[in-house]
Amino acid sequence: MRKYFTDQLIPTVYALMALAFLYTPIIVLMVMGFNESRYNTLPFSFSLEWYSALAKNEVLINAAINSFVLALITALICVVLATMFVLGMKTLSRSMEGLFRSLIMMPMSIPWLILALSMLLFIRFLDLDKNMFFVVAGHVVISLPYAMLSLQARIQALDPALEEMSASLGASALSTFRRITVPALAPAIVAGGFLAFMISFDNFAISYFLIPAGTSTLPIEIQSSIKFGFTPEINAISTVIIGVSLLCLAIVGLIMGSSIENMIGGKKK
Amino acid sequence: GGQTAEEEGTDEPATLTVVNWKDYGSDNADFVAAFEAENNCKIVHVYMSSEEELLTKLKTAKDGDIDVCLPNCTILPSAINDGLLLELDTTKLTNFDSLYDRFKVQEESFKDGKMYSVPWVWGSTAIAYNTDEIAAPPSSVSILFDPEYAGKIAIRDDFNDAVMLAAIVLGQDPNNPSDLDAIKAKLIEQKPLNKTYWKTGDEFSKLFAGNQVAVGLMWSGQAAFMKQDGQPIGFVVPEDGAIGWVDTWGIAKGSQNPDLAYKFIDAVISEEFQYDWASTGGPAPVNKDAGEQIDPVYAASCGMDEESLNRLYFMQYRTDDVKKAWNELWTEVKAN
Amino acid sequence: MANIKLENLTKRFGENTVVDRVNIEIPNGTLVSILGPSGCGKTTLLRMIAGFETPDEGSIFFDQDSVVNVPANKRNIGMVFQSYALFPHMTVEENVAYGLQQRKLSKEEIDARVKQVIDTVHMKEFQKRKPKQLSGGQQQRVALARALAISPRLLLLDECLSALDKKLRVEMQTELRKILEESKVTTFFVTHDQEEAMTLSDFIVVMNKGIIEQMGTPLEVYEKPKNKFVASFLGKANFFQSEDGTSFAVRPEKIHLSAEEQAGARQEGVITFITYSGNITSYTIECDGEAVLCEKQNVQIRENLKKGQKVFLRWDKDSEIELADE
Amino acid sequence: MANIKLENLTKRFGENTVVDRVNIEIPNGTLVSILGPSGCGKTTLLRMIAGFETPDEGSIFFDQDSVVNVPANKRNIGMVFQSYALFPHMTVEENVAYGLQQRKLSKEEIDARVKQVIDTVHMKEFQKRKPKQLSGGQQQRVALARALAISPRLLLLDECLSALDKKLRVEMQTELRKILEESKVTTFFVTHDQEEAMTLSDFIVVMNKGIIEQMGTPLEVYEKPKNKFVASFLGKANFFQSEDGTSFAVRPEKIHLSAEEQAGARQEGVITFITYSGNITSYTIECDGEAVLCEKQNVQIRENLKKGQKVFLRWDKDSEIELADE
Amino acid sequence: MKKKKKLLTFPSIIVLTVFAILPLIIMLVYSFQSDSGSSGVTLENYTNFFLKSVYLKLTYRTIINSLAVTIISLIISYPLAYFMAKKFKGLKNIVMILILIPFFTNQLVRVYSWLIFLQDGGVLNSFLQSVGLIEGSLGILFTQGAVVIGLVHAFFPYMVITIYLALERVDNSLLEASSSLGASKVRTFFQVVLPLSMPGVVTGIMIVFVPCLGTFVEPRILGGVNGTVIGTVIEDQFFEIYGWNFGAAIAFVLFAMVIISMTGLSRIGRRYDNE
Ligand SMILES: Nc1ncnc2c1ncn2[C@@H]1O[C@H](COP(=O)(O)OP(=O)(O)OP(=O)(O)O)[C@@H](O)[C@H]1O
Ligand SMILES: Nc1ncnc2c1ncn2[C@@H]1O[C@H](COP(=O)(O)OP(=O)(O)OP(=O)(O)O)[C@@H](O)[C@H]1O
Ligand SMILES: [Mg+2]
Ligand SMILES: [Mg+2]
Repeated sequence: MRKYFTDQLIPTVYALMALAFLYTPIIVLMVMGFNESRYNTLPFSFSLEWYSALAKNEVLINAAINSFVLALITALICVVLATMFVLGMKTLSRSMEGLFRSLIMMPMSIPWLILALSMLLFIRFLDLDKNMFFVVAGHVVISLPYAMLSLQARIQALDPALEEMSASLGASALSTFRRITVPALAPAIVAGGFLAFMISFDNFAISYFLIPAGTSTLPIEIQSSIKFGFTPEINAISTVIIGVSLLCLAIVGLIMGSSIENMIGGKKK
Repeated sequence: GGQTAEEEGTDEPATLTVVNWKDYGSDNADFVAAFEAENNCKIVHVYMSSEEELLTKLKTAKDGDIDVCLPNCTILPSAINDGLLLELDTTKLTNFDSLYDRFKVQEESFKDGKMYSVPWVWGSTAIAYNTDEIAAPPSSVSILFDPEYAGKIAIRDDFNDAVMLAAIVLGQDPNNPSDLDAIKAKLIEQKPLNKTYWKTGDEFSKLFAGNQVAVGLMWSGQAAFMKQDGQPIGFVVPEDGAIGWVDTWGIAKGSQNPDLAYKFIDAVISEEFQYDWASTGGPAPVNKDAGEQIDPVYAASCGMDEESLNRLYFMQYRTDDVKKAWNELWTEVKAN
Repeated sequence: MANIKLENLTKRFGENTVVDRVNIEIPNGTLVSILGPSGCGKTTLLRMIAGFETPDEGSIFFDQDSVVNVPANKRNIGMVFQSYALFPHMTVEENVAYGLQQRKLSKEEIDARVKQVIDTVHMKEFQKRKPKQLSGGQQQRVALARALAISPRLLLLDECLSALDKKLRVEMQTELRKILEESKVTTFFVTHDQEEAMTLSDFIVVMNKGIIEQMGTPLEVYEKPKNKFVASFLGKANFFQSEDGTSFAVRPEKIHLSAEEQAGARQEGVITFITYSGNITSYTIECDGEAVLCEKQNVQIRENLKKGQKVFLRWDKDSEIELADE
Repeated sequence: MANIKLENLTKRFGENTVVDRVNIEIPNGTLVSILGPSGCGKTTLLRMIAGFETPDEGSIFFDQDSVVNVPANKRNIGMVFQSYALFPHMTVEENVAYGLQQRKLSKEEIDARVKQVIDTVHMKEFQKRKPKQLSGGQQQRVALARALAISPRLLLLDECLSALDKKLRVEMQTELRKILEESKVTTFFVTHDQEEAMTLSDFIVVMNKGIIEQMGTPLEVYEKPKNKFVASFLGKANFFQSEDGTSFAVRPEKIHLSAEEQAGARQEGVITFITYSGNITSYTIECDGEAVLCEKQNVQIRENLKKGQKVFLRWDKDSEIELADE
Repeated sequence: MKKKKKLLTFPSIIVLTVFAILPLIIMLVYSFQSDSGSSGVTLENYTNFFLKSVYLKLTYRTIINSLAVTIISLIISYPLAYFMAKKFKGLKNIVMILILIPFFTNQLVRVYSWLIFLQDGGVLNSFLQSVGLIEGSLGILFTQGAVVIGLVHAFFPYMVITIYLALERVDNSLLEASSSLGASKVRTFFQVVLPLSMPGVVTGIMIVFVPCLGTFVEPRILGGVNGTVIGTVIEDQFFEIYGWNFGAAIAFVLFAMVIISMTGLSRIGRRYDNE
């Protein structure tokens, strides 16, 4: 009974409370997407008006797709870079390791606004055109620390004996990497990619300053509408995105079956 | 930018890059479609989020990045002084003659006698109030300093508006206030009366619609739009005046499509465009023909009438030092 | 399938020299056991041979070729770690197949070999399990199978049987011996179990504090230990002083006990302690204040010596092991 | 310091019953060894007693009190895990002191006790190190010290000596025995080493596939095994069939070998294999197609029996162990 | 072999150097130039910052706010991460995904939703009134409290992740060993679990505290008249008055503070990391 209390009841209630807090604004925004009032005022009166408006709003939809693609590319690059980094990190001397690590973590500690502006100045300094390359580079810079965090935690838990064993069985460094290291790091890679994706997907400052004219992302659209007030179409598209991402995760979960267990963090050995 | 394609009639349409506010007339889908069809071009919108940021965009742009832009009179001289805009030839604008005379000679548009931008719309930042709570239109901006409305007031989080507002109340020249300390004290005194300092139109409209704010400083255009949308909102430029502003169009120095840019500007100052927008919740027109067609009752209700126009203190260009001083003053008020 | 030579092999961790100028030459196809106290450097020695630690000094030769600069994955060594190091994300089968896959064999060849090796270690019914779902002993067998599968030229076994029960262990020893004889693979075998070492190996190396105390056949090392350390580390020993001041040792089983006074008895004493351990019974006998250990095989069930009884001790002259001075 | 009773103790993992209706009663202050093949449920049994696994059925009594609902930290049990489970962020000292600190003793008492226990396991020079800096055997000793320090009423040792070399192991066994005799703490001792089990324990429990095959004193279990499994698991055994169809076993050391024909010889055969293991030499003799194992203590160095030689086998009638039918 | 592995760290380092360090150096140059456009090196931006009490006051307010957010995030995150790592079984992955999903919505939209939720007459207020918990208005929006709520909401999930990853590494047999040595759950927690999860806690603190110092969206919108912090001052410099030089100087002061606090924290982290 007591065990049930401490092992099940309290944790569950606690998690539910934390999730309730987390979802408060999300639920508000979802509900308001179905509310007739453009000013999100109560009383609530159900309407699909904003969804039908959204369906016609190509600009917003295209922006959302752009954000998605950009975030995906950023996440992939970050994952590759971060994985390479944590693997090489072990061979660095302590002080080098510290230096490199703080270098990579640095973008977390500078307001992105400043980073974006400095990159803009830099592009101007180099006398280059604004282009998507720099947008991606900027996104990578700010997302990389997040990808790194989850990978670092994991690599420390990786038993070096496994890699040695693989070598002694004749596996080349590459083969060891592919068959031993990557699977062991997989949960962290997925988690890191996920974090990087989210950071990029929601980023306004970098995209805004670096993106070439004629291209837009969802955060840019939202930020630009806010001068005069955005309509609940924005709520509608947010709701759609949440729905789609839940669906994707569910599908991935079904396909990967039990290995979803390992998706985030996962279990050690 | 790209090649102008009109003469040869090739399939490749030219692109015109326009820096403007989102949902601010010039990006109206119908208008854009019609313009594109007529001129066989493609308009690309780049949105700005503040006036200063437009300057940033112009300064960091490369040739061809931007064709047309929408500077406000407060930053216009900066842009002109930094050589960011092209000198204009008004003879290329068929609708220029229809402008109210005062806008043909808008001081900030000129440097050394040369014109660099064309006024487009004007408006006021004045008193918006909830007609359910406040029956009669306020006659003075001092309503924003009235403790009776404590907690229901929202002025804008903007150093320029704040300083000018306090100057009007204190009887100083809003464009050249004589006693900044008094202004600061006045604003600090006013601070607790606010529900919030609003930053974006979105905030104000939602708080207003949610009955959180009964009276505040607001843009005429947005107030007109909200009124049309059924909000119980009244708008007035009170007797002691309010803040006026003028938005203008300029052509970026590096534009590769100046001819198309002229066409664009000409289109947005046309009688048709100006009337359509002003009568459906947009700001006031600079085109005289358009202005005269607007229902005078409607015009009065959104401060577009002649009387309101005459009460306004139009924002003037400010030097960097003034801006810095005002901004610091405002920061101190907010930090207080 | 290789002749292994270690020359002056030395490894330091910080100030500690954990392997100290080790010289050994191991003929092709022999099984060498390494015995020594915990922490004496056995694992470190193996890790240098495998290529996971770089020696600070000295060389390692496989058939005349120095391998110090050959990376671990090119040395063709089968290794079983003390900690098993099974790949946690692979099943038993996949673990065993791993090394073969690195060798670009056909799928059929791999399957056949995997099946064969898994049978050898009696793990057939567990082949689809992941390591987490196995007991310690089962894991150890998988680790052994994985190392054997690749038919290495050198096999390094770091206490690879220590988690097995005696019965399974003896079986595995027999299997191991058989496999090794067939494949003629040179093998280093680290163990704590001296009986295992003696049963299994062609040579025994006794290490202590990073150095080699003695190397030889089991018989040599057991019957002619060079010093007190080896004598007492390998099996039990009673130490005595001769009149001329040199010391010698006598193994407990070499001491004849009798209740009656007998010719040539060297000592007499009283039994103070009797320990039964199945096939053997040990007697501790107090002789002139010194405890002497004596072991008798239990050839019958009835015990004829009792605690407190007076007994006479006798041993052959050639059972005396002369020890180097220390 | 407690009388332990297990009643019908059962544990299932999914479909597998890994501990199956175990009933034991252990008197106060005795040392019980649990022997059994890998995976037979020894660790699981210990974990239930310690309170880390909840039994699916059955009860556990410490001195008449059922402890099934007592949380692990209130059971006052000292446990040494197969995996040691040392706290990686604490030094050896701190690890050992940990349990004492939970008991609100004074700092002096704790220090004194820690010092004493660390001395007992010979880890004094390593007391400031963190577990990562220790060898496997050293870690095991710390784990033992940590469990002993709290003077528990029940000590659960899961293969706590398996990583030690023979010499240290024998020392630790002696220490352990001494400690246990002084403190009279009831002890469960899981081991793979039957000799260790027999030397050390008051009782031996032989487990197989979750059930208890036999429990008794070492003498009983070794000399009177109930069935073939116990006979062959504990020590070696040769199995024969009598004329009346029942089967019996004979221990290898109970068989007398002689090159000359002797009275009462039961079998004759040829030596096919000789294995020397220090104090003992084993002979495999082929008699009518069956291999018979025979062990002789090496009381002298010279060997008098050779491979291929014809020998005669004899044993006493009372060396025959009758086995239950299976 | 080792040398080759070292090369793996280079791509990240190069990307960071080219796309963050070099641009920032340009920005740093700006911070030493005068706003008035005259060339030459000047410290005026920095002296301006340190000599005006208003900026110091805002800096102080920002630090206090960020600390509050960090502490509250820790209080929410640690138990949650602990329950996920040690108590939930299949459930924990679902919880983890649920924690991450809200990040797919835009930050601004989330902040505006808080505005709707918290405002007087809004959802929370109406609810509390109808339950009878409060009369009149709640008055929580446009206070520091609202800012803290918004920021905690924005950042605590990151902390949950870092702590969770650290706790996952704490072997359960250690908890059992502690328990067998007589330690209660609470003592086991403080003496074994907490120290071993400390590296994750330290990272979590960094990942919350540091970005908090530079935020401006939540304070501005949720803090109302009291929402001015150092982040909004920087934003104003760049967006309102074209004061890049001064803005850059403030940003670098902030950056220096971050470096100092990170050095301190990682020293603590390293102590526990040294297993
Ligand atoms: N990475 C290391 N850094 C510092 N010292 C080490 C390291 N690895 C091992 N040692 C030390 O080197 C010595 C030899 O260690 P090694 O593991 O080779 O011993 P071992 O003979 O295998 O012991 P065991 O039988 O207990 O496994 C020990 O004293 C150990 O503490
Ligand atoms: N958590 C678990 N889930 C499922 N099966 C388990 C689990 N733990 C142990 N088992 C299985 O239960 C059986 C008994 O395991 P246990 O660890 O008790 O064996 P053991 O006798 O201690 O073996 P060893 O001597 O190898 O340590 C084994 O077959 C094992 O695979
Ligand atoms: Mg070792
Ligand atoms: Mg076990």
